[in-house]
Formats: sequence, C-alpha cells, structure tokens
Amino acid sequence: MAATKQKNLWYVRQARRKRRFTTLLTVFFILVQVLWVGVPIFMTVLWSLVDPNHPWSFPNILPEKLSWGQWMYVFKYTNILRALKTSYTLAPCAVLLSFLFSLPTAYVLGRKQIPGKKFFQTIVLLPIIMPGMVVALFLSRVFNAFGLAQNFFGLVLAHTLMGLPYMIRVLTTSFEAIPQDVIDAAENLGANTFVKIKDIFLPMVRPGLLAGMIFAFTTSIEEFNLTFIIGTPTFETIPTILYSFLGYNFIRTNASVVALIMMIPNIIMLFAVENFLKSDYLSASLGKL
Amino acid sequence: MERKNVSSIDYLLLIPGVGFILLFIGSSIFITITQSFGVLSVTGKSQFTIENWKAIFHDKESLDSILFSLKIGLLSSVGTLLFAFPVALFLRKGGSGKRFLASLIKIPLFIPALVAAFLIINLISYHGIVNEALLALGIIKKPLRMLNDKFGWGVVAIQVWKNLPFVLLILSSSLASIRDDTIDAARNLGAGTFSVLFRIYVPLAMPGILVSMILMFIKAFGDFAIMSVAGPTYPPSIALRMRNTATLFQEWDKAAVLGVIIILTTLFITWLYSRLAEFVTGRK
Amino acid sequence: MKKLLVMMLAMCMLAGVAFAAGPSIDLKTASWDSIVAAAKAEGSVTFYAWYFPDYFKEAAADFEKQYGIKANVIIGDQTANFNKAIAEKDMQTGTIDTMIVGGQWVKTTTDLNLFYGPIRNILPDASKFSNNSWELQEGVLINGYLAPFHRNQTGILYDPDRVKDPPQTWAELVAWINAHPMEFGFCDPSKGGSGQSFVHTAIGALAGGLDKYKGDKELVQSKVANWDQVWKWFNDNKDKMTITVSNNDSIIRMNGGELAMTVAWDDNVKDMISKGNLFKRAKMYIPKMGLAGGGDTLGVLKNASHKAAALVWINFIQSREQQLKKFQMVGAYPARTDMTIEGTLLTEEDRKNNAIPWFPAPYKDFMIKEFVKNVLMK
Amino acid sequence: MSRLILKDLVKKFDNVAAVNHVSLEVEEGEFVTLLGPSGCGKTTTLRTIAGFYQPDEGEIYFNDRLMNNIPPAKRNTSMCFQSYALFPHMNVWDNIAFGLKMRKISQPEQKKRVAQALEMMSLSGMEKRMPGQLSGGQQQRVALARAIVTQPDILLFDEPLSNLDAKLRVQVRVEIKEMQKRLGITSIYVTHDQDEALAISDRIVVMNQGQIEQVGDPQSIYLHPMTSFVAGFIGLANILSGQVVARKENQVQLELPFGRFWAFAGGLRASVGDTVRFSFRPENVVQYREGSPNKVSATIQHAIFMGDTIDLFLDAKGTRLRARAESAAKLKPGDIAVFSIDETAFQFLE
Repeated sequence: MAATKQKNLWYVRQARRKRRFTTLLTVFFILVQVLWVGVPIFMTVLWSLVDPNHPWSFPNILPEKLSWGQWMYVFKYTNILRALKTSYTLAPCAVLLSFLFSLPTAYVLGRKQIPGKKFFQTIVLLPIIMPGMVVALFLSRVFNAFGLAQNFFGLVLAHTLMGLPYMIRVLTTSFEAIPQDVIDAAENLGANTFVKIKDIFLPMVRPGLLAGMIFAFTTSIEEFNLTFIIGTPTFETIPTILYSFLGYNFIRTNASVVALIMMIPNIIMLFAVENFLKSDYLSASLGKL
Repeated sequence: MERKNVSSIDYLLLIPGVGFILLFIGSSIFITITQSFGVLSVTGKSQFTIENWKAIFHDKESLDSILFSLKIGLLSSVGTLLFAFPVALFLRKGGSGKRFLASLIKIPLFIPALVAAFLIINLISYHGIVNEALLALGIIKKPLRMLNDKFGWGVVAIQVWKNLPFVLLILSSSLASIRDDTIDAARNLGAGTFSVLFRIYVPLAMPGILVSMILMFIKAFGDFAIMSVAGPTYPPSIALRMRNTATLFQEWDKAAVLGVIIILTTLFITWLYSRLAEFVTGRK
Repeated sequence: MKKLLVMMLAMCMLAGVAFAAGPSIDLKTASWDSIVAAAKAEGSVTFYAWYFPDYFKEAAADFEKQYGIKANVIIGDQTANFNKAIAEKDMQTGTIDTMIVGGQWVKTTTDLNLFYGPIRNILPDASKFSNNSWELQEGVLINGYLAPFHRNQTGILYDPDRVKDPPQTWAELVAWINAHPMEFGFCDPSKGGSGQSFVHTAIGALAGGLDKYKGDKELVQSKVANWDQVWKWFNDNKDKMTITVSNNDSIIRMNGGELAMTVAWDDNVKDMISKGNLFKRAKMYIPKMGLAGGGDTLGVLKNASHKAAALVWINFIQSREQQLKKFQMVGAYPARTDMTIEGTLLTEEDRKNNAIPWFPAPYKDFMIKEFVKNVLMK
Repeated sequence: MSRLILKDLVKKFDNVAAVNHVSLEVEEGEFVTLLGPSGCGKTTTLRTIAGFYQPDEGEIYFNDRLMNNIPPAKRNTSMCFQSYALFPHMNVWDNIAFGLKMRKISQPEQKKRVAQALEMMSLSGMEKRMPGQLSGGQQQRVALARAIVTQPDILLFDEPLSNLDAKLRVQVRVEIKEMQKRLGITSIYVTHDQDEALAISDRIVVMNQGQIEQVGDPQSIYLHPMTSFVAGFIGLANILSGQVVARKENQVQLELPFGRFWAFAGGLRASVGDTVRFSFRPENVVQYREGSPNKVSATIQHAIFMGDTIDLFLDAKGTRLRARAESAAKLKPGDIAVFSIDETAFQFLE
C-alpha cells in the first residue's frame, strides 16, 4: 500500500514536472517568436519614422528624432496612392474572376470520379509550382501579342491565374467534405438542381470559399513577378513600388514606409482569418459521424 | 463521392478552371521552349538553332547561377524544415498558450516576400540589431558582414523566416493525422523519446516533410525578388540572370534557354518527390 | 462589387482607345511658337522616368501652370520603362511620348532607332549645352537625338570623423585601403555607375592612363591587353574592399558605419542626406587622380502621339529655372553651361580640375563584362 | 401512403449484382425491415426505392405507378440517414421545413406542420439551434421530424439508430414504431441488428448476397427459419444434418452421431433414407427430466453465466451443441449431463 502511494506520488510529480516544462517551453517559444517577428517589424516602424532632417546613422542606437516626414514624402511624391488603388482594385477583380472560374471546376474535382482526375489536379497546381519569373517573362510575350500587356484587364487575368490554384484546391476540399447523405437528403426532400446549388452546395462550401477568397486576395496583393513584367511601368502595385525602393533606388526610410503600407492590411487579414477558421461549423457539426 | 455516371458535361465544367490555367501556363511554357531554339522568336528572325543552348552550357556565368540557385534552394528547404519540425512537434497538442504561439508564428505567412526581405535586411546589416546584440553579448568582436554575403546566407535566412509558417502548416497537418494511440502503442512497447521521434513521428510525417521540402525548394530555386534584393554581388540567381538577359540585354532566346532549365529542374524535382512519396508511403 | 467591375471595364476600354491626334505641322521646320501652339493643341504629354519623383511631380505642376499642358509623369522601373518602349516600337502610336534615357540604355535604344530626331535643331536652348553632350553620350554617337538635362559626377564620399586626410592619388588611396581594410567601398560596376567610375579610374592608374583610348569607335585589343594587371590588383585587394550592390547601397552602408569611404554620385548623396538616410557631416570631393561624370538624356519616341508637347516639355526641363529647381530639390547638377551653382557638395574647382571624361563606350562595356568575369566570378 | 411493389429488381455495380432479382410487396401502412449482414444489398435496395440508383432490371411501383424513371426529388419518399444528414448550415427549424419549402407549402401551413413535428419529437424550444449544438439523440429526432413533416408516401430508414448508444437505441426504436403506427406511413427500415428488426417490424425481409432469403413476421422468422442462413443469422441455432431412418404419422426419426431423435415433420417431404438439414435453438436443449423425449448425454465444455440462464457449450460424442440451462442448475465444465431436445424444436431447412 505504501509502495503504491509512493509510486503514485512519483507519477504525479513527473506529470507536474512535465507540465511545468511544457509551460516554460511555451513561454520561451513565445518570447523567441516575439523577437523573431516583432523586432524586424519594430525596426521598420522606427526607420519609417526617422525625421528627414535628423538622419539615423551609426553609432546612434535609436533615431535622434521621430516624425511623419517620411510618410508624408512617400504619399506626396511617390506613386503609392496610385499603386494602392491599383492593388486594391486588382485584387477584388481577380478574386471574383477566380471564384467564378473555380466553382464549376472544383465541383467536378470534388464530387465526380472522372478519369484523369489526378492529371487535372496536377494542372491546377502549375501556377504554384512553375517558377514565377519564367511564367511572367514568357507569358508577357503572349500578352504582348494579344495586347494584354500593360493593360488592366491583362493584369486581372494574370492575377486570376495566380489565385486560381488556391481557390480550386480549397473549394475542391470543401466539395469533397460534403457528405453525400446530405445531398441525398435534400434530393429526397424534393430539391432540384438549382435548389441543391443554392441551398446546399454554396452554403456548405462557404467556409472554404471565404478561405479561398482570402488566399486569392493576399496572393494578388503580394503578386510581384507577373505584375512587374506585364504591368509596370503603366501599372504599379505596392510590391513593384517596394521593389523600386529596394533595388537600385534603395532608400531605407522610404522602403520602410512602403513595407508597412503593404504589411499592415495583411496582418489585419491574418487575424480575421484566425477568427473565422475557429468557427468552422462544417467540421463541428459533422464531428459526431 | 457521387457514384453516378460521368458525363461529358463534367469535362466542360473543368474548362473555366483547368482550361484557363492550361491556356496561360501552357502557352508561356510553349513560348519558352520554342524561343530557346530560336523559333517564334519575338526579337527578330525566327530560325531553328541550338546555338543558344550551346552558348549557355559553355558559359561559366550561367552555370554558376544554376549551381547557386540549386544551393540556395537546397539550403532553404533543409533550413526551414530544421526550424519548423521541432516547432510543429511542440505545437501538436494545443493549449491556450500554444494557440497564441501558433498565431504569432503565422504572421510571416501574410508578409509579402519582398517585405520579408526588407525586414531581414534591416536586421542583418553591419550595425543592425543582430550584430549589435552579438557585439553586446561579447560573442563577436567585429560585426559580421551578412548583407549580400557571397555565400548567400542572407537569402537563406530570409527564405527561412518567410516560409517557416508555411512549412509549419503542412507539417502540422501531417502530424495531426498521427493518432495518439499510435504514439501510446509505441511507448507501451518500450520506445523512448528518441525512438518515438525517429521511428514514429518522422516516418509518419514523411509525406508532409517531402511536400514542404519540395515546395520550399521550388520557391527558393526560382526566386527572383529576394535574390535580387539580398543576394550576393555574384552570381545572380538563375531567375535573376534570366530576367536580366531578356529585359536588360534583350537576348530573349538565351533567356528562354535559362527559362527551360528552370522549368525542367522544377519538374524533375517534382517528379522525384512523387516517386519518393510513393516509396515512402509504400504505394505503387 | 458590381459597380467596381463596371468601373474596371470602363477603365480597360479607356486604356484601349488610342489617341488619334497627330501633329499637323512639320516639327523640324516649324517655328518654336507654332510648335508651342501645336503642343497646346495636343494638350498633354506622357513622360517616363525612374527617379526624382518629387522633382518631376513639381515640374509637372509648373509645366501645366505655364503652358496649360498636362504632363503625366510616370515613375516606373528603369528596365520596365525601356522594355515597354521596345515592345511598342512597331506600333503606329505608342503610349510613351518622352522618357529619360539612362547611360546603359543609350546604345540599345540608338541601335533600335527608338527616338525621333534630331531634336537639337528644334530646341531653342540647344546652344546652352555643351556641343559634346549633344554629340556623344556614354561614348555612343547620338547626333543630336537625345537632349542633355543633367550632369552628375562621381566623387569620393567620406565620413570626416573617420577619415582625416582623404586620399588624392591612387597611391594614397591604396595606402588608405591597406590601413583600413573593408572600410572603403564601391558598387558592383554591373549594377551602378559609381562603381564603373571607380574601375575606370583604376584602369587609368594601373594600365597606363586613359588618353590612349580617346576617339576609338571600336575596341582595340592591344589597348586592353594589359588590363590583366588591373584585375590582378582587384583580386589581390578584394578582401580589403567592400563591393556593394547599388549606388545607394554604398551610401546606406556608409550611414550604417560599415564604410568610411565610398565612391558615389553627387546627386545621390544630396538626395540621401535630404531624406535622412545619410548623416549630414558627410563630405565629398573629386580626388586628383580623377573620377568620371555622367548625365542622363531625354528622348522623344518615334511613335509618340504628342511630339510637340514632348519637345515643349524637354525645353521646359532644360530651362534655367527648372535646372536650378532640380538642383535645389534633388541635388542634380545642371547640364546647362551658362549657369553656375553655389552650395554644391563638390566644389566648382573639383569639377573643373578633377572631373574626367569616360573612355569610349566599347571600352566601358568591355570593362564591365571583364570585371564580372575576372573579379566577381573569382 | 402507398403500397410498394418491387418486381424482379436488379442493381449492378461494376457488373456485380448488389441486388439480384428481388421482388417484394409492402402493404399500405406496413412496417417492413430489410435485415441482413453488411453488403447483402439491403441499403442498395433502399436507395433504389428512394431513386438514388436506377435499377438495371425490374420495376418499382408505388401503388400502381411505375417509379423507375421518377427522380428522387419527385418520389415523395422521406429517408432517415445513418449519418442523419442534417444540413449543418441550417438551424433545426430550417432543416425540418426544408422539404415543405421544396413542396411550396404555404408559410402558415409550414409553421403549423413544423411546430407539430417538433412537438411530436419533443424538440420544442430547440428550433433555433444548429445541428452541431445538438446531442446525437436530438439530431436523430430532428432527422425523424424532417422525414415525417412532408407526409411522405413511404418512409425509408437507413440504419438510423446505429450511431446511438445502446440504451438510447432501444428507447428511440420504440418511439419510431409508435410514431409509424400513429401516422400509418408505409415504412421500409434497413438494419443489420436482428434485435432491432424483431422489435420494430411488422414483417422482416432477410437478405443475403443480394437476394431475399425469407420474408415473414418476426415470430415466424425466428421460430421457423427456412434456410440455414436465416437460422444462423437470427438468434443462436444448432444447425445439423442427419438421415431420416423412420417415419410415422407426422413425425420422423433422425439418425445423428449422438443418437436417434424423433421430430415433428411439419411440411417435410423427405422419405426414409434421405439426408436432411435442420436446426434447433439452444433454448430447446434443456436439462433432462423424467419423461422428456430425445435424451442426449453430453460433456460440458464451457458454462457461461448470463444472469437468468447459463449458456452451455456441449460435446455430444464429438458434435458441438449449444444449450441453455436455468442458472440454478449447478453445472460446471467437465461434468457430464443429460439433456433433452423438444420434438417441436426441429426446423427443417432447404
């Protein structure tokens, strides 16, 4: 009896020690992560706030004076506003198109056992697998031939191309995840094809649809290669502007401002997605199967 | 899965998505290939020739670029994996702290590659915070020159930083599919931490490991933006060289050869992966 | 969303509509006044550049105020600008009217016959620029097709806190580099002109002067035979110098304390100081051994739809007031020879005595390629 | 409400007949269970009735109407799925009202009927909940409510209780039976659980390998299995074969390795010398009392205590038999005991 008790104590102590270790490790990782992500961002914020009249140079650890001067300069003189406008009109257009294009395809890939399915699924991945610069450079020859280069509609097509794989993949999984029973039940209760699409398929793939849209949206906002080759100089997006500040025109303060302008909406989006992924009712409601 | 018969309408429905991708990617690959042989050349006369291919293979600069890109691709994929795998293991079982950690880790996923490059450039510059911290801790006596370094560590660092969450997501989902029973069974049969790690976790997560490594490799190998911002003075990455050859020197045919090389390498690696995946999962 | 889409479609269509109006007068024979009138009738001009966004934005506003002609200034990527122009080469009318022609593009664009001209005889202020700048750019004969609009000069930029007695001759520089390893920097010549200028000077110092190349239209092999010594020197001293990746990168590394001395463009330095990216104590000079200068030009596209307005715009940029304003805003030294400037980083004296001309373009191209092959690749 | 007639139904998948010439008539208001092991074709039959599959051969009639080419949406059947198949994105009310909406029933009528169904299934007050927030039993009720609210001609159940725990299962099957009796809807119920089938059905159709083995009410299926499959599948049975050695009136004497036994012949046509297959239940092998017929002495191999009875595994001269004894009997492995088999217990098989 005594021995058992002692053994139990050992066991409890061991478990407690393990839990404490895990907590410590978690805290450690969080700290590392805060440094890992936070420091770079913090430094960028500092650089973007350097006062134009008080350079931040070695050996100063911190800038002498902070001001909004760099932000004002960027907004006043660079094409940032035009680029913001282009980026944020381009992205919704590309998302809309890729949604329309991916819906029928994802339906077939998700719900039909067609011959050659694996092949088609590989094709869908091509825009992700293929190196961006190669596609951009030589697609630009094709676009040139059809008057799509340096053209807004051409850019929308290019961005749609890059968003499609994410959209199709996510939607395909959503379509796959719908239990056949549910569709049969709807049909059994009298639903026709139209009702099935409107009341069953669309609402049930909605979580996937939103996720796909967010993926396609951020892909479009980030897209550099195709925009750079096909769109610039007529159309500047935020990445191409940033590239010009990072390349031969490397001006750290201006680049910081543009980097932040590009980054902040994305991080906000990340938290939106986080929340949304938690309320994934599709898997929740079918969890008892 | 519907057990109903397949109709030709299904193939029609594939056109908007698959057809669209096939049209655009296919045509660009087609142009790359034809142009590399001087056919359908946009810069002037169109005549079949293999001179461009010969030229590239006799050009040490191009070979240097290819080797450099291969090296960066390999180091980036291995590096990211080494960082991501332990974290993925640690995060396999959630607690509230870990959930918070997981969303922190995801942040770089939403930071565009160019911005990531810029963030890291700031850090690793000569008197950047990394060097200053190392100096303050007395680890080094003189600051390290990491920016645009000849080896390419700066590029690898950026790739790791930017893609860690991406790889983490893939690894997490393949680790999540390992049932606790399996682990318990292994422990019950006498496996220690080490054995559980290398005999259970690693083999079972192998498909995920392979996928993430391959995607990382492809990303880093064909990268233009990060290389052009943080890469060394020489050699330029192959994508960078290709772009310069085409748009700076207007030698589109030679650029096309480089393009075909990039595509072939990418396809070869992807094929290799699918074979490996078959081998690992034992499916034929 | 629907509204947005309609807007989008409308935008696409607008972009597709070509501007139909062409000049009704012969620009090469018409009087300047009638050209100005034609320009006003055209109503707008589209100008492509890749730097000085602040200056060109203000210039566009001034231009519109003065002539009532709208100037669309597009600041794009340098390479992208030229690729667009080249892609539009065979179109009836292009979308670019006029653009800056950078040093490395003079040869390509001249070979492709991209520009309208000669415009030297049309522009009223042409005589206010040096004859040479109308004839030869980057060693390429331009025959009055490209209009000079600023002169910039490379010099040695240094931190007076760390460099007490800046070197003037090649020997002094070598001594300094030996005494302060890695603290001297220059940019990769394939990525920026300041690096080219430094290698150019090194060739002069190590391979028997620069005079022998003067006037050559083609590369003479025998004259470059002893460049091996130059590459040897670079290789021997490679780990004592920092090779940076762009003109600006050199300056930024100086600001970060990595470099104490570097070769840089005067206008770049001024611009970086004004934006808080370089400490104000920085000093600059042209050493006695000499460093080369340069200057970009403006060209009117052959298929421009607003040629008259483009010419008026160029004339406007070349005007005294604008040349001065440009200098004040971004530190770019005027190309006009009929004005002197106060308060420059580089003294007038330095400019007069120590600025040297480039050797001809074939040598410059060869220099860049050989540097990559013999130094960077090693 | 409909009569359901299946005529010579065949459904093949990849050339394998999942349903192989099945004919069946179900009366109006009747509760018929399709019972059989997994893969016997019962679910395929059900789904063919619902219209999810097109039969390869044969006909389906609701009353006199041929249904073969009517799409599932127009058949006016209601199916309860094993997974419940609730629409996860709709609340309870919308789930139940779905079929009514499809039938374009007027709003007030919808309200009335859904409320009734909720009431009937004791779901009142839960109409705003999402399926994910309900327990398994509640989800089951919603699925039932959704099925009955449309007043279908035929109710189809596809193993609706298999996701519930044992206790709940017993409770819900009673409810289903009561509900069906009250509404009088013709019902087809698929299950592999014989207890469930026995408890709930008016008639049971035992299926095996795509074919019907036997159709009958629960008692006759249990007491008078006609094939060895039915005998073996439902309840426990000793299935043996032996030679007829004598015949008198409606009795036959059977020669078995462990003795000769008299059995009621029933409809058996076999004559002396024929070998026949037959079965008898363990509960018919009881401890021998003076005057009982058909005496067997056997060694007890295992005795398993079941509460009210003891399950016995016997060895009668090399033949294994199952028997049952009252738990008061003091039997233990190794004992030799004497049993008797009731003459009426013998069921001759095809």
